[in-house]
Amino acid sequence: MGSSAASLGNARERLVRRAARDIVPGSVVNLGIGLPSKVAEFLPADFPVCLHTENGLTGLGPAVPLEEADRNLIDAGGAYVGTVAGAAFFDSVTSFSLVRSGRLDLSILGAFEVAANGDLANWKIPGKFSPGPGGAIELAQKAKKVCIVTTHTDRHGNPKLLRQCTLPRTGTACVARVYTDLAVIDVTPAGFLLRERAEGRTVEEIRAATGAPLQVAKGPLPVF
Amino acid sequence: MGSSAASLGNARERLVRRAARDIVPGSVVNLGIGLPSKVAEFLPADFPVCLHTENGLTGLGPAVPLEEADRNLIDAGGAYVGTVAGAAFFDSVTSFSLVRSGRLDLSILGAFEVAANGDLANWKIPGKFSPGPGGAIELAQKAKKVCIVTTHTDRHGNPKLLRQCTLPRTGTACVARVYTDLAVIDVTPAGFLLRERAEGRTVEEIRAATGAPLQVAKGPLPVF
Amino acid sequence: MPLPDKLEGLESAVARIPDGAVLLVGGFGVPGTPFTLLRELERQGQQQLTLIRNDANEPGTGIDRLLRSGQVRRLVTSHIGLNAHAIERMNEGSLDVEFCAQGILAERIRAGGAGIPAILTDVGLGTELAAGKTIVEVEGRPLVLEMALRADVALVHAATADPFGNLTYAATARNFNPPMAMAADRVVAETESLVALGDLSAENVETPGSFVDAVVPLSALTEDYGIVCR
Amino acid sequence: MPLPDKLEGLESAVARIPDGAVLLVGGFGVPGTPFTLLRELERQGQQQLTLIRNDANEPGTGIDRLLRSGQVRRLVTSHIGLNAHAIERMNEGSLDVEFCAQGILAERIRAGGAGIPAILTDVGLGTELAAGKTIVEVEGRPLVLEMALRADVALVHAATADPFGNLTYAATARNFNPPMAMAADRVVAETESLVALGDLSAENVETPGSFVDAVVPLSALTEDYGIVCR
Repeated sequence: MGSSAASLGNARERLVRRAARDIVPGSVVNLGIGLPSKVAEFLPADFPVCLHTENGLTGLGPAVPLEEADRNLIDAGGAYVGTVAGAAFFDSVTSFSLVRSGRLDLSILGAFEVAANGDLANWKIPGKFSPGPGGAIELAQKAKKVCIVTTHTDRHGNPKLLRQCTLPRTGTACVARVYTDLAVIDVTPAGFLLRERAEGRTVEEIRAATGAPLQVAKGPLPVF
Repeated sequence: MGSSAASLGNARERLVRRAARDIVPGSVVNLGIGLPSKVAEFLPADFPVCLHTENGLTGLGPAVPLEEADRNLIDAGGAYVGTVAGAAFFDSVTSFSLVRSGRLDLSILGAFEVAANGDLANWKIPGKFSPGPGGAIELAQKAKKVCIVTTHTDRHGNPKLLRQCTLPRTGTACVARVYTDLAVIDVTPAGFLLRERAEGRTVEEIRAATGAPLQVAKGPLPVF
Repeated sequence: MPLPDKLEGLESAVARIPDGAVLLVGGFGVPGTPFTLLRELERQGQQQLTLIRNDANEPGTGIDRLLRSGQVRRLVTSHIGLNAHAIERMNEGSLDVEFCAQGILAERIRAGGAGIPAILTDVGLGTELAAGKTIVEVEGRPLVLEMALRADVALVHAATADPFGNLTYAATARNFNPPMAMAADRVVAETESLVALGDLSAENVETPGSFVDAVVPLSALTEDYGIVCR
Repeated sequence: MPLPDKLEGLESAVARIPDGAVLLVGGFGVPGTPFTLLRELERQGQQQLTLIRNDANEPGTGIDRLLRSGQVRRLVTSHIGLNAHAIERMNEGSLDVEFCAQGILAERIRAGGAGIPAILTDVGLGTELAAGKTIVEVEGRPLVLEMALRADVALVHAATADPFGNLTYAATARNFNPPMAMAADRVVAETESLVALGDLSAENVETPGSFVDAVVPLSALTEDYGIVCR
C-alpha cells in the first residue's frame, strides 16, 4: 500500500485521497482500472464498504504480489487481488445485474472527456484507441452515482472538461463529480461548479485549464 | 414402489408402464403431477435418465415417506422426494431456462383435451377449475417432445381426444403421442393415428371413445 | 475494509413496509417461504398490499393468512391450486389475481433484478395468457412483450446468512428466492442460521450480500416450516 | 435411475465442431479460459469460426492462437485491449469484430441459454453501440432491442465436474462460463478435477449437468493457465 501510494506522485495521491474521503460508509463501490483503482488504498482500515469488480466479485481486497497470487482470482483490470471476509463470487450476468439494478452505489471512472452536462467519453478514440467498451457503458450509465478521477488536462495540456464531448460518449448526463489534480468540480444543471481547489492552485489557473464555463461555489473555497 | 404401482389399478398401470418403455436412455424428462409422475416407477433400476422437477432439481429420486421426508425437498406437486447421486438444485429461473432452451427432452403431462392437430388443454376449465397455469404452459410449449398420459375419456365417459379443443389451450400443436387406458395414439399431420391397443380392446371400441377421426397404423396392431 | 453489517430485528425490518407496498414473497409451497416475516406483517397489519409469489401457500399458512386478514389487494402468481380459499376469493372478486406462466413469472422477476426493463418471449402465444399483451414482431416472428417485475420490498427465506447478507438456500427451498432477492428496492432475508463474515465459502454464496438490505435471524422455526401431512 | 455419463476424450469432443461453427468461449482474461480445448481446436484446424468471448486473451494464448492461425472470421466481444494483435487484425479488416457492452454481452448469452429470444434495454442509448439497432418504445420509453446469442458449441472451463456434467468454477474463473454453458446446442466442459457422481454437493453445483453434453477431464494444466507476469 505504502509503496503503491508513493508511486502515484504527490498531486495524484492528493486527488485520489480526496476522492476516497467522499465514499459513503456501507456503500457498494466499483473502482475503474488505473487511477480509480487506487482510491481503495486511502480508505481507513476499519471503513465499512463493499468493493465490486465486474468480472464477478464483491468483497474485493487489496492487490496481491505475484508470489501470493491465486491464478483464478483477478480484478477486471487483470490484477491479482485478494478478498475480504464475506466476499462472494458470481458470474458476469449477476455482476452486471447488480450494476444495472441500482445496487452499485458509486462508480469511480477515468475519463478522456467530461462535458458540462455530465456526458462522459472514456472508451474510444476513433482511429487511435478502440479496444471495445468492456464494462464502462453500464458502469457509467447505471451506477447510482458516477464520479471521475482524472488529470485536469491530457498529456498535451488540453482540457478534459469541455462544453461538449468530441469523442464517442460512454454515457450521457451521467457524471456527478470530477476529482482532478487541480480541483473538485461538480456537474450541476448550470454546468461545472468549482467546489474545492488543490493546494497551491488558484481559481484562475483552474479556469484556464477547463474547456467550459466554470462557476465557483459561494464562500471560501476549501483546499485539498 | 410396489404399493404405489399396485394402487394405480390394472389399466392405469399398463398405460403408465407403456409410456415408460418409450423413454430414451440418457434423456432429461419432466413428469407432470398425478398419473405422469408414476411413469418413473416403471423404469428399470439401471436405466440412465435424468428426471427434472420445475421447482428446481435435476436428479429427482423416488417419493419418500413422511417419516423420511426433508422439509425442504419437494417436487413441483408438493410431494416429498429424494435425489439420486449427481443431483443439482437450482432456482426457478434456471429451471425454466432448461425447459425453454431445449434441454428438456421429454415432458409427460396429463390432459383435459387433446386435439387432432396436437393442441393441448390441461390447465383451466372456465367457471370450474382455474388454479393458474403453473409450469404447464412452458412444459407443453417448450419441451422437445410432449407426450400425454391420460384416461381415454373423462369420468362422464366423454372423449378427451377431440377434433378441436373446447377448453383454453395450454399449447398449440405440441403433443406428439398420447398414452391412454385404451391405446397409444400419435398426433400426425393427418390427425390421430392409432399405433397400439390395450390388451382386450378393439379398434372399434377405441374409435367409439375418440372424438375425432382415427387413422389406424398399417400392419398388425401391437397390444400393450 | 469490513463489509457493512445489515442485521436487523424482525419488528423493525417489517415495520419499514408501508401500506400499499408491492412485495415479492419467496417460496414454492412450504420450502423457502418466509413464514416468520409474513406472520409479523400480519401482526403489524399493513394494508392494500400487492403480493408477487409463485403460489398462495396452503390455507391458514404463509400468504393465505394475509389474504384472510384482508391485507392483500392483488396477487401476481402462477398457481393457487393448493389453496381453495384463495381461489374462492378470486372467484368472488375480492382478490385481484394476475396469472403468469411459472417460468415467465420467474423471468419477469429476474429481469427486474437484472435491470432489464422487458423481455420478449413466445411462451404463452396461442393461449389466453397472451391475450391483451403487446406483441412485438422480431425478425418476422411475433413475440409477447413481458415487463420486468420489481417490488418495494422482497421477503425471502435463507438457510444461512452472514451479517452482510450473503445467502444460501436449502434444497428446493431455493426456488424463487434468489431472483426475488435481487428485484426489490429493499430486500429482507430471514435466515435459519447466522454465521460470521467469512464462514460462507465465497464460491458457494447463492445471493451476494450486495443485493440484500436486512438480515433477520430466526430464533426458532414455527410449525409452519415443518412437514405437511396431507 | 443413474444419471447419464458424458465423459469424452479431448480429440473427439473437439472433432464435433464443424467448419463455420459459432462458438462460445468462456473466460475473462486467463481465469476460466478453456485453453486445452482451444489448443486442440487449433491443432484440428476448423475454419471460418465465429467466436463469442469477453476478450481476445493476451497475444499468443487462448483465442489469440486461433486468430493467428487464421481460423476465425468473426469475433463478438466486449474488450480486446490486452491484445494488440487482435486490434491490429480488426483495424486492417481481416477480423470482423462486433463490440457489445460487457453486461449486455453477458445478458444476450444468458437470454440464449434461457430460451428468451430478445431483451429490451436502455444500456447503450446515447452511444454508438446503439447505432443501427432496432428501438422499441415501451410505455413511452425508447429501448434497444438486443437479440439473444446462441452458439453451435460452447467451450467452458470448470474447476470440478462429475460425469453427468455438473460443474463448479473457481473464484473469478466463473465469469462468462455459467451463462455460456447454457447457451449452445452442444456444451463441452474441460475440467481440472473430475469427481464421482454424488461427490459434489447438490446445493453447490453451479452449472447443472443437464445443460452439459461432454466432460473432458484435463490430465495436466499447461502454463497457459498459470500466473501472468506482465
